[in-house]
Amino acid sequence: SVKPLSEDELAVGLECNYAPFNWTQLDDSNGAIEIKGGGGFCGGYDVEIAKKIAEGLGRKLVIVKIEWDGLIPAVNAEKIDAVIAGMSPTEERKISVDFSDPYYESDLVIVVKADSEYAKATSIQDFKDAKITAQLNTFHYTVIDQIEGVKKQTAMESFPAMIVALSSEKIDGYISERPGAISAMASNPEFTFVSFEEGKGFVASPEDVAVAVAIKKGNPNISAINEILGKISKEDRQAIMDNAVKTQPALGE
Amino acid sequence: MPTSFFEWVAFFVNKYGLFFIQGAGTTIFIASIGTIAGFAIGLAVAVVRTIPVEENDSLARKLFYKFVRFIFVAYIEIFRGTPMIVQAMVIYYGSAELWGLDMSPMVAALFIVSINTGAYMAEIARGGIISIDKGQYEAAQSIGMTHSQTMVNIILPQAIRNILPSIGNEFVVNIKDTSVLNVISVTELFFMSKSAAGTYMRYFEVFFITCLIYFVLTFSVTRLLLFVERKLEGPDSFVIHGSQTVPQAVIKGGRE
Amino acid sequence: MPTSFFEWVAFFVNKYGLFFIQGAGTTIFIASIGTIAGFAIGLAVAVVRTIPVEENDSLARKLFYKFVRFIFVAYIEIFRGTPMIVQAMVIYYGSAELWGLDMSPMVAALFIVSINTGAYMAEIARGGIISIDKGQYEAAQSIGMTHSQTMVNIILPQAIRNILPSIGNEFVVNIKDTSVLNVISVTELFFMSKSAAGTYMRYFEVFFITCLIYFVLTFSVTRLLLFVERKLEGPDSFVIHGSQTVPQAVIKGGRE
Amino acid sequence: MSNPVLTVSHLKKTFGENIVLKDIDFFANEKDVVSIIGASGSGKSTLLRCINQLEKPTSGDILFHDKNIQDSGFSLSNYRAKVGMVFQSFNLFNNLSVLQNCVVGQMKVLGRDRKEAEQRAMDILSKVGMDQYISAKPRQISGGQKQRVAIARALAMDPEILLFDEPTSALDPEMVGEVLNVMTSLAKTGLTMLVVTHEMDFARDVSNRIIFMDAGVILEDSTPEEIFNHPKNERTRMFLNRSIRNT
Amino acid sequence: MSNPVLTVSHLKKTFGENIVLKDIDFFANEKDVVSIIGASGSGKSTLLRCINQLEKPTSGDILFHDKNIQDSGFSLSNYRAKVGMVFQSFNLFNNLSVLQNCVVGQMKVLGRDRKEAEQRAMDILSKVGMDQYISAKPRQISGGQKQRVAIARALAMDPEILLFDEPTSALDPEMVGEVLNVMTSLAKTGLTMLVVTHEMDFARDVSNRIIFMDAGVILEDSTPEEIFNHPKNERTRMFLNRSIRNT
Ligand SMILES: Nc1ncnc2c1ncn2[C@@H]1O[C@H](COP(=O)(O)OP(=O)(O)OP(=O)(O)O)[C@@H](O)[C@H]1O
Ligand SMILES: Nc1ncnc2c1ncn2[C@@H]1O[C@H](COP(=O)(O)OP(=O)(O)OP(=O)(O)O)[C@@H](O)[C@H]1O
Ligand SMILES: [Mg+2]
Ligand SMILES: [Mg+2]
Repeated sequence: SVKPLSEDELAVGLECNYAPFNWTQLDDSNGAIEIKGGGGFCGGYDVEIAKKIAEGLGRKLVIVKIEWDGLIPAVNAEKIDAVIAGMSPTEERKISVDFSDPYYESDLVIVVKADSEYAKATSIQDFKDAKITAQLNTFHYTVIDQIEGVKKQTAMESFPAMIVALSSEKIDGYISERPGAISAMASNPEFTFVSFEEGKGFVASPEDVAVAVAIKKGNPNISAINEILGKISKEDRQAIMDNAVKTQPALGE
Repeated sequence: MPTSFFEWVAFFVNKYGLFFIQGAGTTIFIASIGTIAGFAIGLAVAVVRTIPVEENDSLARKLFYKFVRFIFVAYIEIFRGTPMIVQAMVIYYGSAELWGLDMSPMVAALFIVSINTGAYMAEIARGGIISIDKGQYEAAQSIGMTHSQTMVNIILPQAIRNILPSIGNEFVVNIKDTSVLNVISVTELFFMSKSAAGTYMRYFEVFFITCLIYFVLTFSVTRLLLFVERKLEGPDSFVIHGSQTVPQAVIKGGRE
Repeated sequence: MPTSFFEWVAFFVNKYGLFFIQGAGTTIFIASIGTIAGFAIGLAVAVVRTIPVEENDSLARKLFYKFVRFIFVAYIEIFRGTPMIVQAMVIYYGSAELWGLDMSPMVAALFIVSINTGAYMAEIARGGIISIDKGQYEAAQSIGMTHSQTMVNIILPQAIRNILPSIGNEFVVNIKDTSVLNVISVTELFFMSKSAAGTYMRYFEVFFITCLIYFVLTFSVTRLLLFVERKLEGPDSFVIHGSQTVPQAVIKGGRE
Repeated sequence: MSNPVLTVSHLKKTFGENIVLKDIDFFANEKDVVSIIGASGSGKSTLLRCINQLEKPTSGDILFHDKNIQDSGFSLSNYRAKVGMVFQSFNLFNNLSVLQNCVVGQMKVLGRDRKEAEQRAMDILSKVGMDQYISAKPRQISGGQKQRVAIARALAMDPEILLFDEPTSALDPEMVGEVLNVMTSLAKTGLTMLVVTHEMDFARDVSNRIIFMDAGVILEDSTPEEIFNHPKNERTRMFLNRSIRNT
Repeated sequence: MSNPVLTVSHLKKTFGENIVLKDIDFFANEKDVVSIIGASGSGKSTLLRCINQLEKPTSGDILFHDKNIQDSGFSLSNYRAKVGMVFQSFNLFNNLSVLQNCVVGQMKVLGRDRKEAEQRAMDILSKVGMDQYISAKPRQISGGQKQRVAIARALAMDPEILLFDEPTSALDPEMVGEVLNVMTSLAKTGLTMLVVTHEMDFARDVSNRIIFMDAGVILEDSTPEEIFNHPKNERTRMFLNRSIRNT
C-alpha cells in the first residue's frame, strides 16, 4: 500500500556522525555525497559501500540523515530503501529486518587514556577492576562480561558521551571497534587504544563484529545486494577502510 | 589539528559555521510555527472547555459538551503524557506504514510540534483564564456577549498577559525539543552538532557552540516576549480629551 | 519469536517487565524531587525578583538588588536556554574533570533536574504573581507586612492556584525529560525502553509499553494536581457562627 | 402596557444550606422605577443577579414579557442585551479603555458599526461627565469615575430594563445629583429600572415603587408615600427610622 | 500634644503629565477627625495613598511625629502598622476567611499570638456585626459585609491613625449609623482619623475639621461650622449647595 520508492533512486539511511563509517563534511571532496534536504555532505566507509551498491543496482544514491533510533522504523515504513550505517546483523535485529552479507568485519579494542595504567594492558583480563562501558544497544556492551571482575558501567548513548566520560575519568575505558578507536585518538591525543592478540581478546560471534546492510523484510533486492558485496574483495574493503580512516575530517588537513 | 579548547571551538565555527546557522534556522522555524500554532490550539481548547453548561440546557447539548470535553481531556493527557519522540515516530513512520501516507519530514515536524505544544498550551491557557476575576466574565455576559465573544474580547486579552511567561517557557522548550525530530530525519541544530561532534569525536567544544546558539535564540525570544508583555500592559499614560478647564490640553496620566 | 504486535508486547512485558518498573520508579523519583525542589526555587526566585526597589533606598541597596536580579535573570536564561543534556554533562563530567568532584549520578541527576526546573518555575511563578490584583499586595503592605510576608501569606497562596496547570505541565515534562539523564548513566524508564527496543529493533512495541507507563504516571499526576486545585479553591460553603436570629444554627453558604 | 415587563415568582436561592432568597414575588411594569432597599446582606444583589441569570435560581420563575427566561429555547444573550446591569463593584473591562468599554457590547452584541457605537458612547459618557477620560484604562481612574463609566456602559446598550446595584455609592453628592438626573430623565423615556440603593431620597423622590427586603424576603412592596408614611411592618419602620436619623 | 501627628507639606503627585495633587499642605493633630470631601476625581484617594506610601509622591514631604517617612532610614513597615487604611475597593485578602483577614496582620506584623489576635478580631468583628461570618471567604459575602470586614481588619491592628476611603459607601443607612458610631467612639479613644467621605452629615457631625479638595488642591481647611456656614470659596459653596440639595 505504501507508495513505491522511486525505481531510479536508492535511498540510504545513516546518522553521518559515526566516523570513520560515516561522517559529515562540508564539500564533496573524497567522494562524499550531499545529504538530502541540506546539511552538508556525508562521507565514510558506509558511503563508499552504498555507492557501489547503488551503481550495481543501476540507481542514483540518495543519502538520508536519520537518528539511529529512526533508522529501522524508516526502512520499515519505506521512507528509505536500506540502512548502511555500521549496523551489526545481530540475531535480535534480524527479527525486524533482513540483513545482507557483511560488508566489513573488525576487531574490538578498548579505548583508554594514554597515561593510564591500562594503556599497557595486553589481555582483556588485565582490565580487572576497571570501570568499562560501551554504547547502548550494541553487542560491545555485552562482551564486557567476558572481563572477570570488571566494574561494568551503565551503557551510554553515544561515542562522544563516552569520550567525555573517559576524559573526565568517570570511566577507565570503553569498548570500540578499531576504526572508531582510531578516529577517537585522532582528535583526542590523550587517548590510546589497547588491541589484543588472538585468544587474549574478546570472543564474539562473526555476525557481531560484522556490519551489514539492513533492508525491509522480504525486499527482493537482497540477492542483488549480496552479489554486489560479494564482488568487493577483502583487500578492497581494507583499502576502502584505510582510505576512510585517512580521509576522515578528524585526520584531514 | 587544534589543541586547546578554544582552538577547537574556532575550528568548528570555521568549518561548520554555515551548517550551525542552517540548523538554527530550521530549529527556530519549527519552534516558531509550532509555538504559534500550539498557542492557537491551546486557546481554542481552553475556550471550548470553559463553556458553561447550564442546567436548563437540553440533554443532547449537555451530552455533546460532555463528549467534547472528554475528547479534549484525552487529547491533552495523551499528547502531554507520551514522549514527543514517540509521537514523531508514530505519526511519521506509523502513518506511512499503516495508511501509506507520505508526509514530508518537515510537514510532519510542524504538525507534531504544534499538536504537542497545543496540549501544554491548553493547560497554560486554562490557568490564565481562571486567574481572571469572575466579575469580568459576568460583566461581559450581562451585556449579552456570548461565551466566545466574552473570551475573545475580554478574558483572553487579560489572560494572555498573565501567561506570557509560561508561553515563553513553551517557546524555549520547543527550541530545544525540536532535537528529537532527528528521528524523522529533520536536520536541526542539535543534529548538526551531533554530526560535528561525532565526526571529530569532540563533545564539549561542539556543544559549547550549540549552547551559545541556543542561548542566543532563547534569549532573543525571551526579550521579545518581555517586550510584548510590556506592550500588553498598555501605555502608562492616557490623553485627556478636550478638557474644558484646559482647552486643547493633551495631558497624560500614568501609573505606578 | 513473537509475530504479531501484541505478542511482541507480551514478550517484552515478560522479559523486561521488572526493568520497566524499576525504570519507572527512578523516573518518578527524580521527577517528583526535581519538580518540588524546582518549585521551591522558582517561588523563591520570583519572590526576590518582585521586591520593589524604592527611590529613597540607599544606593548600596539599589545596586545590591540590581545585582541580585541580574544573577537571577542570568540563572533563568542560562538554565532555560541550554539543553538539559548539556547541563547534565557539564555538571557531572565537568565538575569531575575540573575539581575532581565525585558526585554520584543520582545526586547529580536530582541537582540538575531541580535547578533546571527552577528556571522554568521562576517564570511561571512570575506569571502567577502578576496575575494577582495589585490591591491584594497594597492591602497587605498597608497593614505593615513586609514583602516576603505579603508574598508568603497573601500573594503566593492565590498565585499558586492559578499556576497549578502550568506546574502540572512542568511535572509531566520532568517525567519525560529524565530520559536525557542516561548521558550521565542514570538508568530510568526511557533508557530501559531504548535498551529493550534497540536490542530487538522493535520500537513500536516497546514504546507502546513505555508510553502506557508514561501515560499512567502523568495521568495520575494530573489528576492529583486537579485535586489540589479544587482544594485550593476552598470549600463551597461556610458556617454561620452563633447566629442570633437562629440560635445555634450552623448554616452553610455556598458559591456558584 | 397591561402585562408586566418582568415578573418574578416564588424565586428562591440558596448557597449550600444558606437560604439567601426565600420566596420572592414581584413584578415591574413598563416605566416603573422600583427602588430596592434593605439591610446589608439581605439579598438585594443576589436578587438582581438572579434576574440577570448570573446566579441560577434554586427554584422559581422569572418572566420577561411573559416568557420564562429559564426555558431551554430562550436566548439569554438577547435577553441580557435588553436587560442592562450596573454592578456594585463596577467590573469594568480592565483591558479596554473607557470608550471601548462602552463600545464593545454595542458592536459585538447589537451589531452596530464602530462609528455609530462610538457616537452613542460619547453621548452617554459626556452625560456622566466622563468624555475627557475616554482613552484612560479602568486602573487609571478614580472610584467615582469607574462608577460613571459602568453606568454609561449599561446605558449604551439601550436596554429595556436597567438593573442598578448601588449606582451612586462611590459618587460625591454633586455627582449623585447629576447621575440621578440622568436616571430620572431615562425613566421618562420609558425605561424600566430596578435600583438597589441606600439613598433614601432617591427612593422617595424618583421611584414610583419601593421594595423593602429583609433576610431574603420582601417585607413591603408599595409606593414611596405608603412606605415612608405608613410602613406596615415593624422591621421596616425601624430601618427607615434609623436611616432617616442618619441621613 | 503640641506637635501634629501627621504633617503633609508641598505634596505633589503626577501620573505622567497629569497633575493629580498640586501642592498639598495640611496636618492632623492627635484625636483629630478630618473629613476630606470633594468631587469625584479631585485626588482624595491619591492623597491617602500617598500618605500610606502606596504611591510615591512626586515631590513634597510627609512627616509622622516629625519624622520624614520618605527618609531612607525610616521603617515603612512599622509606620504602616501604625497607620491603618480602609480602601475604597476593600481589597480583602481573597485567600483568607473573614476572621483570618483580621488576624494575619496582628500575628505577622504585631507579633501577637493566635489566641490574642483572634480574640481582638472577634471583638471588632462583632462591633461591625460580622461575627457570624468569620469563616466565610470574601467572595461569599455581600458588598456591605466586605466593607465592614475591611474596617475591622484596619481596626484590629490598633493603629494610631486611620485612613478611611469612603468607609460607608456600600453600607445601608442603618449600618452607616452603626459604623459611624464605632468611628465616633474610636475618635474619643484618641485615634486620629482621615476620612474621605461623601456623607455630609458625617463630615458635619463627627469630624472636627473638614478639608475640601478640588482638582488636586485643598480649597478649604477649616471647622465644619465655618465650611458649612461661611465657605470662603465659590467652588466650595457650589459643591455644598448641590450636595445639600441632593442629600
Ligand atoms: N494610576 C493612575 N494613573 C493615571 N491616573 C490616575 C491614576 N490614579 C488616579 N488617577 C487620576 O487621578 C485623579 C484623581 O484620582 P483619585 O482616585 O485620587 O480621585 P478621588 O478624589 O478619590 O475620586 P473618587 O471620589 O471618585 O474616588 C483622577 O482623575 C484619576 O483619573
Ligand atoms: N457566592 C456566595 N456564596 C455564599 N454566600 C453568599 C454568596 N453571595 C452572597 N452570599 C450571601 O448572601 C447574602 C446576601 O448577599 P447579597 O450580596 O445579595 O446582599 P446585599 O443585600 O446585596 O447586601 P449589600 O447591601 O451589603 O450589598 C449575604 O449574607 C452573603 O453572605
Ligand atoms: Mg449588594
Ligand atoms: Mg477615591
